Amino acid sequence: MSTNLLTLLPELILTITGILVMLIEPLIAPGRSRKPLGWLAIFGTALSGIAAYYQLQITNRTGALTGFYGTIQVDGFSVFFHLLIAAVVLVTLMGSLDYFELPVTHAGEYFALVLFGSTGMMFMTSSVELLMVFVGLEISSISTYILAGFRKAQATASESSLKYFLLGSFATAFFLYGIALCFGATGSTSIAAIAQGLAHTQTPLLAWLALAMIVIGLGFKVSAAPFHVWTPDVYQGAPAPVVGLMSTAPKAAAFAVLLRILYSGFPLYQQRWAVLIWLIAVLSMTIGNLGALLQTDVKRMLAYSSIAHAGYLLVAFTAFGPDGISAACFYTATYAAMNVGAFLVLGQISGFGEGARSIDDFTGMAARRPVLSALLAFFLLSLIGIPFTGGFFGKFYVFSAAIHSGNIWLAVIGLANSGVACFYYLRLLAALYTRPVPGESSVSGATLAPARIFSPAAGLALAATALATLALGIFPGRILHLTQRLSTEPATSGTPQALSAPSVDPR
Amino acid sequence: MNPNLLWLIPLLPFAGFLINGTIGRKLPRPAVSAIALLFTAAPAVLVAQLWLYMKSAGAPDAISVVSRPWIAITGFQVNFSFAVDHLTLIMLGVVTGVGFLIHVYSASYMAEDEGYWRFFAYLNLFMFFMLVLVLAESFLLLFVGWEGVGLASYLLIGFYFTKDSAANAGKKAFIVNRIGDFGFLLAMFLLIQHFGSLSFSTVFAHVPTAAAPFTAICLLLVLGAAGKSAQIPLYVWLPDAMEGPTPVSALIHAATMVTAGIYMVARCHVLFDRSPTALLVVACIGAATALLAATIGMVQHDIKRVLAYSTVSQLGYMFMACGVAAYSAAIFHLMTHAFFKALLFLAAGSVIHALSGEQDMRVMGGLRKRIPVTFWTMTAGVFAIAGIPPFAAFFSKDEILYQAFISNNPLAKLLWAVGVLTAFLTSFYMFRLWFKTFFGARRFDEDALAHGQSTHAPHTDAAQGTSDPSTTAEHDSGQAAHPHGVHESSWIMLLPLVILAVFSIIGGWVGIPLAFGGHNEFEHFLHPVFSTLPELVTPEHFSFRDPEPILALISIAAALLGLLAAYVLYFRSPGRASDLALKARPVYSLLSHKYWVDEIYGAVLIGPLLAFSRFVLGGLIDAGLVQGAGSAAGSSARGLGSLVRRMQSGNIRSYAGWLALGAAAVILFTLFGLHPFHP
Amino acid sequence: MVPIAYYLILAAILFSIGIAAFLIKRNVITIFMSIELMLNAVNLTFVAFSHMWHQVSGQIFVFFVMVVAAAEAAVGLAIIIALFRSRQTLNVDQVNLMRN
Amino acid sequence: MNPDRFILSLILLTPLVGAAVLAFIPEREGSKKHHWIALVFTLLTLLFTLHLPFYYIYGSGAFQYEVSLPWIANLAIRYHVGVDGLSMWLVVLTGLLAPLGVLASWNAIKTRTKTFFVLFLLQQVAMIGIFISLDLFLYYGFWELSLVPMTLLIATFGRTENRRRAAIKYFLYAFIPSAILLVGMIWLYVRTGTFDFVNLQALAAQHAISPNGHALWLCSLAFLIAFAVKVPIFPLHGWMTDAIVEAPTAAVMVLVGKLGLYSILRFSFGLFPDESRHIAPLLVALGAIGIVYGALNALVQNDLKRLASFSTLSHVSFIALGIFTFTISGIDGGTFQILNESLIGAALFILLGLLYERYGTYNMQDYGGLAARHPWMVTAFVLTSLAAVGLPMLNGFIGEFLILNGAMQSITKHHVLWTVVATTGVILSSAYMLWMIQRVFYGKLGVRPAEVTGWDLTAREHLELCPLVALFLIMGVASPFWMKAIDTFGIATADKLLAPNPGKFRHIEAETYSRPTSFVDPKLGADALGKPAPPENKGARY
Amino acid sequence: MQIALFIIFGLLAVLAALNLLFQRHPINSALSLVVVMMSLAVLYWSLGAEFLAAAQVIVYAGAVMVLFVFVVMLLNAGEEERTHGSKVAYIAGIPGAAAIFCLLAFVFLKNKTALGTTQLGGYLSSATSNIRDLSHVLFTSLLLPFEVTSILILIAILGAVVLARKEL
Repeated sequence: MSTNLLTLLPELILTITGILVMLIEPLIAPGRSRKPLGWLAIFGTALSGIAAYYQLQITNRTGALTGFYGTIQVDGFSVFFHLLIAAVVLVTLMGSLDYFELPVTHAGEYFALVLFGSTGMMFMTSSVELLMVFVGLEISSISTYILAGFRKAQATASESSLKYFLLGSFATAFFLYGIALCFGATGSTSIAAIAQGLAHTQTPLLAWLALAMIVIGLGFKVSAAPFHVWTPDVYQGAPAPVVGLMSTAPKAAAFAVLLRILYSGFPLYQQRWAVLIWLIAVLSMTIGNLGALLQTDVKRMLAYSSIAHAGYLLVAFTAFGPDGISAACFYTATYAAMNVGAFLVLGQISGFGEGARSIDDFTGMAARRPVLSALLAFFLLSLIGIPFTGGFFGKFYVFSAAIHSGNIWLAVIGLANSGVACFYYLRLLAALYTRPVPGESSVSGATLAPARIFSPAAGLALAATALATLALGIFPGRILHLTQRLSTEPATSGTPQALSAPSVDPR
Repeated sequence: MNPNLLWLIPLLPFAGFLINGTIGRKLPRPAVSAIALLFTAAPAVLVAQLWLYMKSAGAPDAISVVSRPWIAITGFQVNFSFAVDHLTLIMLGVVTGVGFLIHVYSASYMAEDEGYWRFFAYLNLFMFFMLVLVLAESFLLLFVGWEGVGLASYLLIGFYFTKDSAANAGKKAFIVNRIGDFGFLLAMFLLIQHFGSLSFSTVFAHVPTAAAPFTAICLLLVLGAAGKSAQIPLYVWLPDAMEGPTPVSALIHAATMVTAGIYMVARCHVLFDRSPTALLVVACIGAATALLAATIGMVQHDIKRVLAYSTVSQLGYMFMACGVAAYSAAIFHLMTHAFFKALLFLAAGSVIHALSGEQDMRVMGGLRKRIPVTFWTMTAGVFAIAGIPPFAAFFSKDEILYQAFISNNPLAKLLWAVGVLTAFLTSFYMFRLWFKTFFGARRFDEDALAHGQSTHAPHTDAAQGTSDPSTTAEHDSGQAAHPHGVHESSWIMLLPLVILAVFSIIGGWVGIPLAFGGHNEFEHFLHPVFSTLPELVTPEHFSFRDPEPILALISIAAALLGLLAAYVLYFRSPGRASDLALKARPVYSLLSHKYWVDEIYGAVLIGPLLAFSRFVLGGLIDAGLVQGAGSAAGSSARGLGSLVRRMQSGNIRSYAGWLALGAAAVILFTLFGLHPFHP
Repeated sequence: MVPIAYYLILAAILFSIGIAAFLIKRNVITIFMSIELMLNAVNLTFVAFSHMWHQVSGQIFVFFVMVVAAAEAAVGLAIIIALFRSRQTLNVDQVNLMRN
Repeated sequence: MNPDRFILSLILLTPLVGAAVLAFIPEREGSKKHHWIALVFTLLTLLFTLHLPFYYIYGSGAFQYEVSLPWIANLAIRYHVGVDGLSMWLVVLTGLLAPLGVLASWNAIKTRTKTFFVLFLLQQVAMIGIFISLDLFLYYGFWELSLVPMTLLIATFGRTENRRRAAIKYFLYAFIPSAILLVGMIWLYVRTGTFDFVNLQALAAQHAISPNGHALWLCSLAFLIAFAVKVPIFPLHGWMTDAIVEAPTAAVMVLVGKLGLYSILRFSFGLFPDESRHIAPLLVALGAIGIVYGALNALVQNDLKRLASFSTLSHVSFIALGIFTFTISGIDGGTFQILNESLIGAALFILLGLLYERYGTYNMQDYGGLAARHPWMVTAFVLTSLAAVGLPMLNGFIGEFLILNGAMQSITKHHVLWTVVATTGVILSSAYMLWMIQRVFYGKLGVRPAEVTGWDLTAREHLELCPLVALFLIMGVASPFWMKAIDTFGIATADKLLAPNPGKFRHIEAETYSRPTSFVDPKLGADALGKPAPPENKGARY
Repeated sequence: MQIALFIIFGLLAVLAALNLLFQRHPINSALSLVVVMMSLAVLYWSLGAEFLAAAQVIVYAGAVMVLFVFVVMLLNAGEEERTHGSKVAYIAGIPGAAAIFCLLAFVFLKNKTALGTTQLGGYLSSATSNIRDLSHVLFTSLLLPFEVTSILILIAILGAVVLARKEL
């Protein structure tokens, strides 16, 4: 297998699967279930995950692989995110197999869009060329714009989609501007070349400006304050499994990009962006947590919580060196596991019609859906950061990285924030387990999805996320080992090839 | 004699308590009383044996036993250890002897009571703790007994727990005693601090050479003693304690428990001798209490309350004796007091029994003929307490007054004067009681008594056990249970009376001072314990310049004066007393309201404390500050949260506005921000 | 002899007008247009830098931006149509079901 | 096979396995299946915990039954467990309270039994974990974990409509300071590269953790505040009343006191000896104030559970006062009192729960005159109250006595004043406890009892209370059995924190009371009781 | 020559952009945008990007804007109403935008000399175009993005179909 093909393997598999899904979709009669397509998509995703694992084995042996004239680089770092994205997509697909009820069509398109979108995310993580990053980002963004508006019957869905789209494009413009300025400052759009170019640039101001613009653009994608405003509205309107997906996988990819750009593109300006990220992290944690305090809509509350978690994650960025990267990667993984899990449960409990929306609707849920409630409680505990869950270890790791680099006060702010945060998680948690007030039934059975036994696939998905969350908390050793190994890679990524050499001089 | 038998002395009553306390309810009454009596008699026998041994020639001054440690930490250890010396021996004799007699008496007195088994269990429990108290060889073990008798007292005062006044009185007794214990505890901490031990032997051995805050320690101990022995300012619980059954009043609140304070002071005399200040305080408290209680006792109508105040007053005498370092006099009076006060209470109980529960002296009278045995025994007690020779208290009281007079206390003469005045008052109110109860016209309604209805006391109307037990509120309910005419008590009750009457007469003869030709054997007996005192007056040193005979004459005169006054006011012309009361209305009212001490305590201490707790602590601090801090933090977080919510207006354009502003801020910060590491 | 900086400032002006238009306009389609305006401003920047560095990669970037813009336009307009179907309005001020 | 190697892990795992088993057994209305299973597992745990005192080497102050395995190797996190004189009895205590808790819930918990017992067993796991963990990370794990089941128990089984609020309040109060505690722990880790308590303690003893006194000071505060909230120490008790009022009996039994106090003793004192000593005057003052504050508040409550909660505050303040005196007496007494307080609190709350089961109210004004109806219950109640007010020969006395004695012997500022203030607690505690007894049991039959017919203790209820009452007596008489283990910790801690002042206390050889002329060998009496008791006042240190 | 082009078309672009801002009918705005794009095309050309200039006219002004106009027509969008939506947009947004502009302008002017100038005549005087270089780079070093763009377009089609199709 040629190196080029090898570097593309997971993306390629996903793309092919997506195309297959689209091709087969018209062959299924309109009224029939689209589940086979789902299984196909699941199969493809699993395959791409295996491919990513294969890549990992290869890179373990040979070190980083570059392909396509140095536009993409497959190293531990990118493979880690490939695996993560593949896992998130897999779980999301499994969890949403039953999500689309029959009168609602487009299930086939849904699967295809998820597959294509994840291809874009994977490209984001593995590319070391900003153009490629941009294209990947657009692929993932556009597919999520569409997915956000998938429940067209709901007025909120199209609103959510529109908000996401307009503001996303707005932020993309900033990101793009940043790339342009970067190009202006260094004459290149390859990350490694940028790093070299910055060393002797004539116009450091331009580079700073570029840095700021890129942080703005990616800050929007990871929903860090003050670029978080879209998050609550979009998450609230979007279907629960999609929110699970888009609050984790594209974010993980965006974080990967941010890590790569900051650590290997702008290492020279580390002090400059560290302070910036410090501020953004504090702002995100605080705004996210405070905003969530008063929410009544569960998805909206979790949206604010995801803002806060972006803040926690950014804390890791401020820890220079491998520690920070390792911690950020680990946190991304744990966050993905627990958040996807939480949204999967929400999807299972409230169904496509989203009967249970507000916290009060969940009062006494434990009596009716004990397993789902227990799982949701577990994910919420992990989000709070209770020990022996991934959320705790992630938080622990992030903050120990921060303290290691001397950011004790950031850690104090962060952990105090996580204290505030537990209030709103607990409101939901306590609601789940409180006995409902007698005589005042919280949700009539009609608005809820029928309390069916969830499908094996969804059960598997839930079990997988729960186990992953638990395993990351109790035996984080393996993943830790991986992230620690990969943490040295972004800094050395990208051997400047074609792009760094001055292209043809017209004269 | 095997010293390990010492363990048995307190443990036997405890066994009785365990048996009666667990299965007593299921046992027949005779079995209950048999158990209780057996386990009280056995220690009495042991004590008698001990006494014989200790009196025998060549016996050690003290014997002791030590067990495994009770509390053992590095640097501090307390064992269970008992010791018997002559002081203890006297106390043991009093406790087991009087205790046994009162057990006997109770077997009949409480015969009709529903809580029979409970009563005897408690009594045995009391015996256990009291014996621990007197046998204890360390402050801590003494404290065990100290608290334990308080517990027993609490349980027995509140024996008729369905009655609020009884429950209140029990609670009050315990809490007031606890105030005393507070002092005792602090004193123990100071002792540990300066002596490293609480063992009597260790502490006392080092007292002469140690530099410790003896005054502080002693004053704290005095606080403890004042609580237990009902001295100013903590005497208030004892009169209320009369809510308990009469045998309890006799045993606990007259003969034994209340004297624990005196015993403790005597036991710690080595400490007190180092602190003249503390001694002075003790003497003043004693004298003041004696006088105060005697004045109140003059106007009480409840027969038991008169005796209660008289107890307080007599305890004041003993305190005063301790205060002038006349410890053996104090113990002497303690002993005689145990006899005659137990007698008085039991006789009063017999009177009450005769009148089916009536306690008010105003409705008694003329009982002399109806209950002759009770009358004669009571007479012995009254003469004894009044200090008429040759009854017991004459010698002991006289010894106290004499010691007060000759002591080097700066207030010696004043103390003596107060003592004599109190002697007069004591004589007066005791003969008042005597006349009002046994002489004069019959003031009770015999028919009503015969039908179980008292004209006076509404609480005797429901027979115990026949109606809902929870609504039955009886006062010495055993008495109301068998309504019949005025009658003499059974011989089971009278026998202890007679025995105690004999002791009330002859009990003082063991301490006849040299001045009256005696040998003061009592003091000799206690000499090993109080050996730090100056050598006893021996016949060689005796001289007739000694004021003792004159002082004795003065106190006899005071007693006779009291008898005369009572005779005039209550026998010759019974109306004159109330005329006098009307004339001196403010004084009378002050006395009959017990100087309003309870009310003052309520208004000055308890009321403000409760109000402070409720409004300042509960309202202001707990609800306001402690809870408020939490909710303030919560609501400020919510306030900030609602600010964040307001950012989220739902309008895309405003979102873009935030984005633009944020972008500007980020750019601005990146370009010009604080860069601590960057030039 | 036009300084590159002038081109850049022109681009900045257009970009800022784009932002302003996004903020001021109420019609969704016009807002979308203002995004296109911002993208065009970025494109101008790219071209200017491309000229400055004598590198075609900047121009290729612009080329890709055009493609992306076209794709975005397709999707964006579809979203707008969907929105119009459910709300019967194009005024963004009325698209605020979800807030706070 | 030597069970010492894995006994602690076994103790930790048994309730966990129990919880897992319960979680997979379907629940049926009215069935007592879950009760029985929980009882079996808790009894099993108790059985295992009893291994500890029997094979404990009492002379040694070192950690015993130690296991130390690598857990997360990358970060030097280990599975390190062990017990010493401080924690050994606490583990046994936790083992004992669990079956009693199950019994106390036998009738009180009728619905959602599965949830209840799973959470209850998890709570036990967390508590045992806290006591045996010697790795800071592991410890923190259990520390935070202990919040969760309790919160859910309160939220699910709370008594009034306020339950959700109370649960959240409890969690927030405990969690936020714990988050800051985590910062402190990570800081320690970053400074030293280890989470191992034993290593850290050794470093702390050599003042080798950090030269930055300021940072060390802040770090110690982070530790102390987190623990103090959990105890709770006086002004930080905002969560307590609501939580106690709401929580079901079995949960309240383990809610207050021991976790926080243990943690202060172990970690604050172990890792920050100098800083703890610095702040001791403040804590001594807060302890003394807390005693009086709790007692006075208890005095004016009408709700039985609120009263009990304030009395609990008063009691834990005693312990806080004792341990911060840094005297052997104070620390030994405080540690012993942790055991006592838990037992007494357990008995008290069980009894209140029984009253509630019968009459459905905690309002004292509705009660009255129950003594005639429930003689056994009133006996148990009075005994418990007496143990609580510190009547000698019952366990509470020894703890309080040693604590107050420690306060008097301490050399912290104003210690005499605080001792006096604290000792007034002795008066006040008897006041509110006896008043409570009077209002509930004495006097005329109250409103509720008049309407409802109650019954005296059943066999099961006897089974709950008898071990506790027996322990009150035994611990009150034979305290050295417990103290000999605790004392090793006391010596180690007090020594380090406070050098003995040889000038102040004189060394006194205890002597027997009997004169040499005595015809009895003074040892005879002691021999008869089995063991000679030579007074061992080796070097008076307080 | 170049400066004249810059001034004329730069001004035109700015004016058209402002017109977009101030016109209240979307059609007018769309047409203004077309003018901006046309002007930019000229500027691209003046900067030596002939291919882009052409693409700008064909793709942007031609295709994309036609789509816009089409949708405006389809939805029959009239003049926008004056609604009171957001104060934040004015209070925070406009100053933000102004600040962004000022900062950008500040940076560019500050680095004016370092950025240099366009060479007079530059590409204009050159006989050859840069299309060859462009395509070379596009199909070698930037081949992958080029290929991946197809996915993007696929998604766009898919999305348009999903979103715009009328539900049953």
